Amino acid sequence: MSSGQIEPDGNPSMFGLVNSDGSVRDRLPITVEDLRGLYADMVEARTFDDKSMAMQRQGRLATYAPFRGQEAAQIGAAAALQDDDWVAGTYRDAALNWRAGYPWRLLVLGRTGDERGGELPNGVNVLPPSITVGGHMIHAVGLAWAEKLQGNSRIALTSFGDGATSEGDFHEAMNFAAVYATPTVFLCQNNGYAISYPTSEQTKSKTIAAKADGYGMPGMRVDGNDVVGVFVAVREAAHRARKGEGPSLIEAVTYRMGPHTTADDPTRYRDEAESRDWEDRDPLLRIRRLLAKAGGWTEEWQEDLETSASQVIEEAVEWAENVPEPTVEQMVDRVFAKRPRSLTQQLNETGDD
Amino acid sequence: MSSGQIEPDGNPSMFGLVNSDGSVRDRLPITVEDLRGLYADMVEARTFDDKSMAMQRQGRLATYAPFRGQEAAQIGAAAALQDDDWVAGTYRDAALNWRAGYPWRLLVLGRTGDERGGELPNGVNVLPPSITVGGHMIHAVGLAWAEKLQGNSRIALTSFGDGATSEGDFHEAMNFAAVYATPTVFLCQNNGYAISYPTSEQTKSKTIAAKADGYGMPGMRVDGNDVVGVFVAVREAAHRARKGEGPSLIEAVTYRMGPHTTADDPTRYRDEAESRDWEDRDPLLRIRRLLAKAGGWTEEWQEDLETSASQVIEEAVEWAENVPEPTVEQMVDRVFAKRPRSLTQQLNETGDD
Amino acid sequence: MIELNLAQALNGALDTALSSDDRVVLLGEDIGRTGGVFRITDGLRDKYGTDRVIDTPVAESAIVGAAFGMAIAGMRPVAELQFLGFSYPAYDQVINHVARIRNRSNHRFTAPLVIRIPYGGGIGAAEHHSESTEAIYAHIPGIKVVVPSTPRDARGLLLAAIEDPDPVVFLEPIRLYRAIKEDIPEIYRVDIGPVRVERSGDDVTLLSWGAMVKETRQAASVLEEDGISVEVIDIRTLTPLDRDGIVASVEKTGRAVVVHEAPLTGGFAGEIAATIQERCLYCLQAPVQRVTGWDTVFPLKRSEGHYLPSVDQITAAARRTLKE
Amino acid sequence: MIELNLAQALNGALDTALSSDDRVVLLGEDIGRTGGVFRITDGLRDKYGTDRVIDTPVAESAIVGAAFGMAIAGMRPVAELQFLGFSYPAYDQVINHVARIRNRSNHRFTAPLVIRIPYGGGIGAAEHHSESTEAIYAHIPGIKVVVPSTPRDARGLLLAAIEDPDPVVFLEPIRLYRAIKEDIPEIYRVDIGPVRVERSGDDVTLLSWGAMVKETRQAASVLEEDGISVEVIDIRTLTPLDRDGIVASVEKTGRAVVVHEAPLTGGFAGEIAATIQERCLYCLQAPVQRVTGWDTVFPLKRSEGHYLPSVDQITAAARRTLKE
Ligand SMILES: Cc1ncc(C[n+]2csc(CCOP(=O)(O)OP(=O)(O)O)c2C)c(N)n1
Ligand SMILES: Cc1ncc(C[n+]2csc(CCOP(=O)(O)OP(=O)(O)O)c2C)c(N)n1
Ligand SMILES: [Mg+2]
Ligand SMILES: [Mg+2]
Repeated sequence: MSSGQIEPDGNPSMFGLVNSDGSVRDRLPITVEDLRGLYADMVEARTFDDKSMAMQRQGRLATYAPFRGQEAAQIGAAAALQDDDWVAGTYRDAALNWRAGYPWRLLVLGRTGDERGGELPNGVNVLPPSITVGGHMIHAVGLAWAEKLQGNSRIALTSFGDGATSEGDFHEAMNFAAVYATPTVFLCQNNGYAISYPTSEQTKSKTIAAKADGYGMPGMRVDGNDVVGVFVAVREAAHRARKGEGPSLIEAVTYRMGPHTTADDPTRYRDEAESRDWEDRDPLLRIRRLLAKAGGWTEEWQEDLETSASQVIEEAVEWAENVPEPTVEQMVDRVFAKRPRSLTQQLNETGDD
Repeated sequence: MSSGQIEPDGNPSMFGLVNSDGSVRDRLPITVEDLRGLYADMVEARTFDDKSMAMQRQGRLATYAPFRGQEAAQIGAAAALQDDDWVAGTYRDAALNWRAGYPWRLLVLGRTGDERGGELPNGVNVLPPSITVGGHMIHAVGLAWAEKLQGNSRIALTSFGDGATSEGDFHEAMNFAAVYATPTVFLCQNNGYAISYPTSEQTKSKTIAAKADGYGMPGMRVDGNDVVGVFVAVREAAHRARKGEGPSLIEAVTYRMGPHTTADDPTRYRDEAESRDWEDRDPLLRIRRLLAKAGGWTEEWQEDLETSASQVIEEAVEWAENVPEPTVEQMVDRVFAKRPRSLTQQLNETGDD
Repeated sequence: MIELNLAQALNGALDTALSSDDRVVLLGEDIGRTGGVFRITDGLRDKYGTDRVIDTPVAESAIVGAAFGMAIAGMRPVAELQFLGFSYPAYDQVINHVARIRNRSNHRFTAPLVIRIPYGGGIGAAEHHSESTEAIYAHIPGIKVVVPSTPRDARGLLLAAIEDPDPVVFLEPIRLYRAIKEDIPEIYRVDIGPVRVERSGDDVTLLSWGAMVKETRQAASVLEEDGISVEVIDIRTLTPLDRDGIVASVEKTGRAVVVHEAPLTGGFAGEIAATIQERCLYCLQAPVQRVTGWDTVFPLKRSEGHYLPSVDQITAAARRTLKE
Repeated sequence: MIELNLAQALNGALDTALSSDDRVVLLGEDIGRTGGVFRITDGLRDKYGTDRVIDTPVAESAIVGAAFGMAIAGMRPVAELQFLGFSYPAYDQVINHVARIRNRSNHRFTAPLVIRIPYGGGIGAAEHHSESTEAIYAHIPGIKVVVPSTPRDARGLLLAAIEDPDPVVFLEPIRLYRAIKEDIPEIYRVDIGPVRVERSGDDVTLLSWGAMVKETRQAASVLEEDGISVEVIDIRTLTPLDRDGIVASVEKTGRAVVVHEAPLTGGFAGEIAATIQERCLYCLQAPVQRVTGWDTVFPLKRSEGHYLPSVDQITAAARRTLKE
């Protein structure tokens, strides 16, 4: 079997600050305290991911798409945004969405198969995850464009996979963003696969970042397992966008350590050796290694983090599982602002049976 | 008003052999006789174009999309193909299609508003023009792919406009062609406008040729008003394709001298000065200048060419205008190989009225 | 009051919307410099500038997708797609996103946008320029589908659509753009929903919308000359469908003919005929007749006469219902 | 004879087609290495190689467009789109090119390809994975729309579709993939066109297709227990529609219930109900009933039970026709 990634790792042309072994390539532009914060967020996210996988196996969630291995890309990106910036991500972006303000409890509720999971608190400008591959990138262009036209400073970040770059909608979104210089950050989490189809076969371009050129847009390749690298890259792109300098494309090279979804069997398309290889590049591990060297990590702290994360997630799950069963009326009344008579008629008639 | 073209002309990075004034940049790789042939073809094409414009004004044709100014791009490209290669072009590609084997009479018939104009002779592998912008490029990928899978040496050329490169379908077609290394030549006739929208606003890429990089495909920019340059560029791309080296993108920089279609009014979006500018770069004029210098052009020959072209086109028109009125049965029987009973029922019932 | 044709009425409605609501922006191919291929946005770019009347690249999916994002962020975009036959690249955006964001977010995010699309045959156009595929939009829950047939309705419904809290697909009958003029009040809204009784009668109901209302109206006149009392209903809003309005008329007349130029099979006349027989089978004096286009590709100019439903076909269908 | 479920029957049909006809190629997302998300192409890549069973990038428009080109060049491509909810990016290719090339070229070029698409709800899937938008395909002249509900029909119709000279959209009911097993002959074709009378009866006709045939069948059993004689018709081919087959049954029973899980408005039941009242209004003892999904977005797992038509709803509708 071929390796999924185009150029898996260790590429000097790829931007990054923290190596797999926890060594740093350059002075870090953030404090140890901030780094501890990012690490704690990644631990919390992974706890959610593990819990979701377990719950799905118990039949308590519908299909679940795990992000294990992609925590750095997601947490690093979200941390670089401002509170009310727009985020339009995918089914795999629970960590990104959460860090941008999407409460765990609603993420769980959504995954139990309940539309109310998409009802975000006011002020949180994160779109409920889009399940179609490719369709949502242009939404971030429209969102950012509207903010620009209205003279606001909010920007929009859209996250998508390597697979999504094959869709025509990627092309149209990139072009519109560039042409109208909308304040949009395109974040591609290149995790090596579109379900079973390796990135190396999806395109003859050497990198995904290189695709930015064709749109007259800056493109950057970053080690997606380095939370600091991603943070810096996205912060820079967000800064450019906010200053009115237009969109950028960031390719975060990472790896999906788990299956595509709980319905997927990765042994059909990739070697265990490859997955094992990536374990050493685990985004949590490298920050732990770095923090340990800097004296910012201890066993006890880790235990604390895990305990409190578990508690937070358990509470979210408990909340979500106690949301009352949705009613027919709720289903019917979500279609339009005001229920049209035709739906009332359907309700009366089908209610009869 | 802004100028339509990204970089209108005289750009050293643009490939070309014959300049506007008829001087040559390099030794021409074709004989004077061949050049006379290409010139004669361009004269014939322009005669068709003029005649069609006139006929449309007389109400004898449905909307017509003139190619005046783009004869070199079209004739040069078609001349570089083999007889049974596939061609998938647009509503503006009558010259290309004709040079690839599509009889004038059928092109006229199609433009009178008759589907029978799309019934090409066997052996002519030109698809009837596609009217949707963007949708047909992938067809040339599928055609070429099938030839490759079946071990044949036929290739496919698809022609499209600058505007079409904004459609998602362009992206998907380029990517598929590159990924499967299909023997496809992508020929973009960048004529400065998508109806009223200038190329310079359609994309932030400096050139359309540069977009090839993002697909790992060679891209080349050629002076689209130089029939020899286009011929050489397409011949080279076709050669690569036939050898199994995959697809290429050629951007032929040209100018639509007339309106978008007979329904369009170009004064709404471009200066007359711009159009006048391009008159000196007329693709016919420069070859005439070159041939005149080389003693390959005379007034008498020009008259002969025009007379015989007029005759050929008149005959085609005469033929097309004498095709009997299409019947309801013909309309109904073109939907499927065998008329289904549901259509027979419709025929019986509506026939009653 | 001002006398306008349908195209002018639309232009005026857009002008009104742009001047009275800052959130309104127009976007689409060639709508700025040229005022659109049918000149519906003529003059608006000069008046409101390139930030409000936006020429776009040829990319329908992006036009709708960007408008969708703008709408979520609080604007009121009005997108134009050049012809209904070129709307399909955006179909995914419409059905999977525009129509669903309210449901997906349980009302937290909404997409109050309008997608204007010229449609219909009869102008001898090229392939893809003549079809009437309203049925594929009318089957999508979460959008409203509106089709005016008069200048008055065009203005009133377009303004209502722009103000509507939900997304509206607004189909404009090309061959009626400049067919008739009508006096129109300046301040004017037409509710999205109710059908319009264009003419009252007792013997048979003719139902239609958009472009075919013209032929339907003519058929009614022909029938009236023969002493037949005809009710003409302009459906106007395909969805949400005003079933009560339709049924009320057929309960009175006992006979119905539904007219559209889309192909028969799967066309929206099926929905209307099915509804009528559901609600008033016992009042029906004769089967509901459908007068439609053929189950063929919409033909090019020379065969258009074969394809489009004629006044004769409509009167013949009405007479069939009366014979029984 | 070999006992297979619907998924296995499809896999076998593809195997047969690949082995007996060199022109057949399969292409789609994840169909090679994984055998597709539903494993319908399982094992075929290993058996026939990567030139015949082709994994593609995530690009539905290109999958259909490339298959279209291949078909014109003499191959017999069978494209898979992963879910009906992801087929819309390819809708433009289907309606504007696949369905039209025969017309556009007056028979000179044709596109004998099959587009296989899993569809339907009932599996508690994520958004876009459950819908039944067959009506938007059944309205397109120039393609055939086929929906099997049994392993036998699945095999027979898929082989017929691959051999058909015209393009076929082949919808596969997800929740029936592994629902029942059936004995199937090796050499077997089912004609595209005729409806299948699944059960003969005299009092009422239940009509359905694909996924809902199961509930329809169950409803028939419930009704039979009450002494009602039920005819069950599996439409199988939505277009071209076998109107005669439908009418023949309703002429006998005088009562009809049409069942589908797509939304009511603009759903294909409207076409069938309209046809029945057109052809046999005078034999109808009661209005044709439609039992359908709601005019809402197909809901997520927790509300699926609210949405999908139930056996009870079907029997209730049938009883309504009998009361009158
Ligand atoms: C339009 C569309 N086509 C197909 C699918 C099915 N599908 C779901 S995820 C996926 C692969 C996406 O890969 P990528 O973009 O790399 O994201 P990842 O899952 O790796 O995060 C596919 C094909 C879909 N959801 N939407
Ligand atoms: C999908 C689609 N959208 C819109 C149109 C309307 N339209 C016809 S030609 C055209 C401009 C195309 O420009 P370009 O690709 O540069 O080709 P040119 O006309 O300049 O040769 C447009 C928008 C169409 N035919 N198809
Ligand atoms: Mg991926
Ligand atoms: Mg152009």
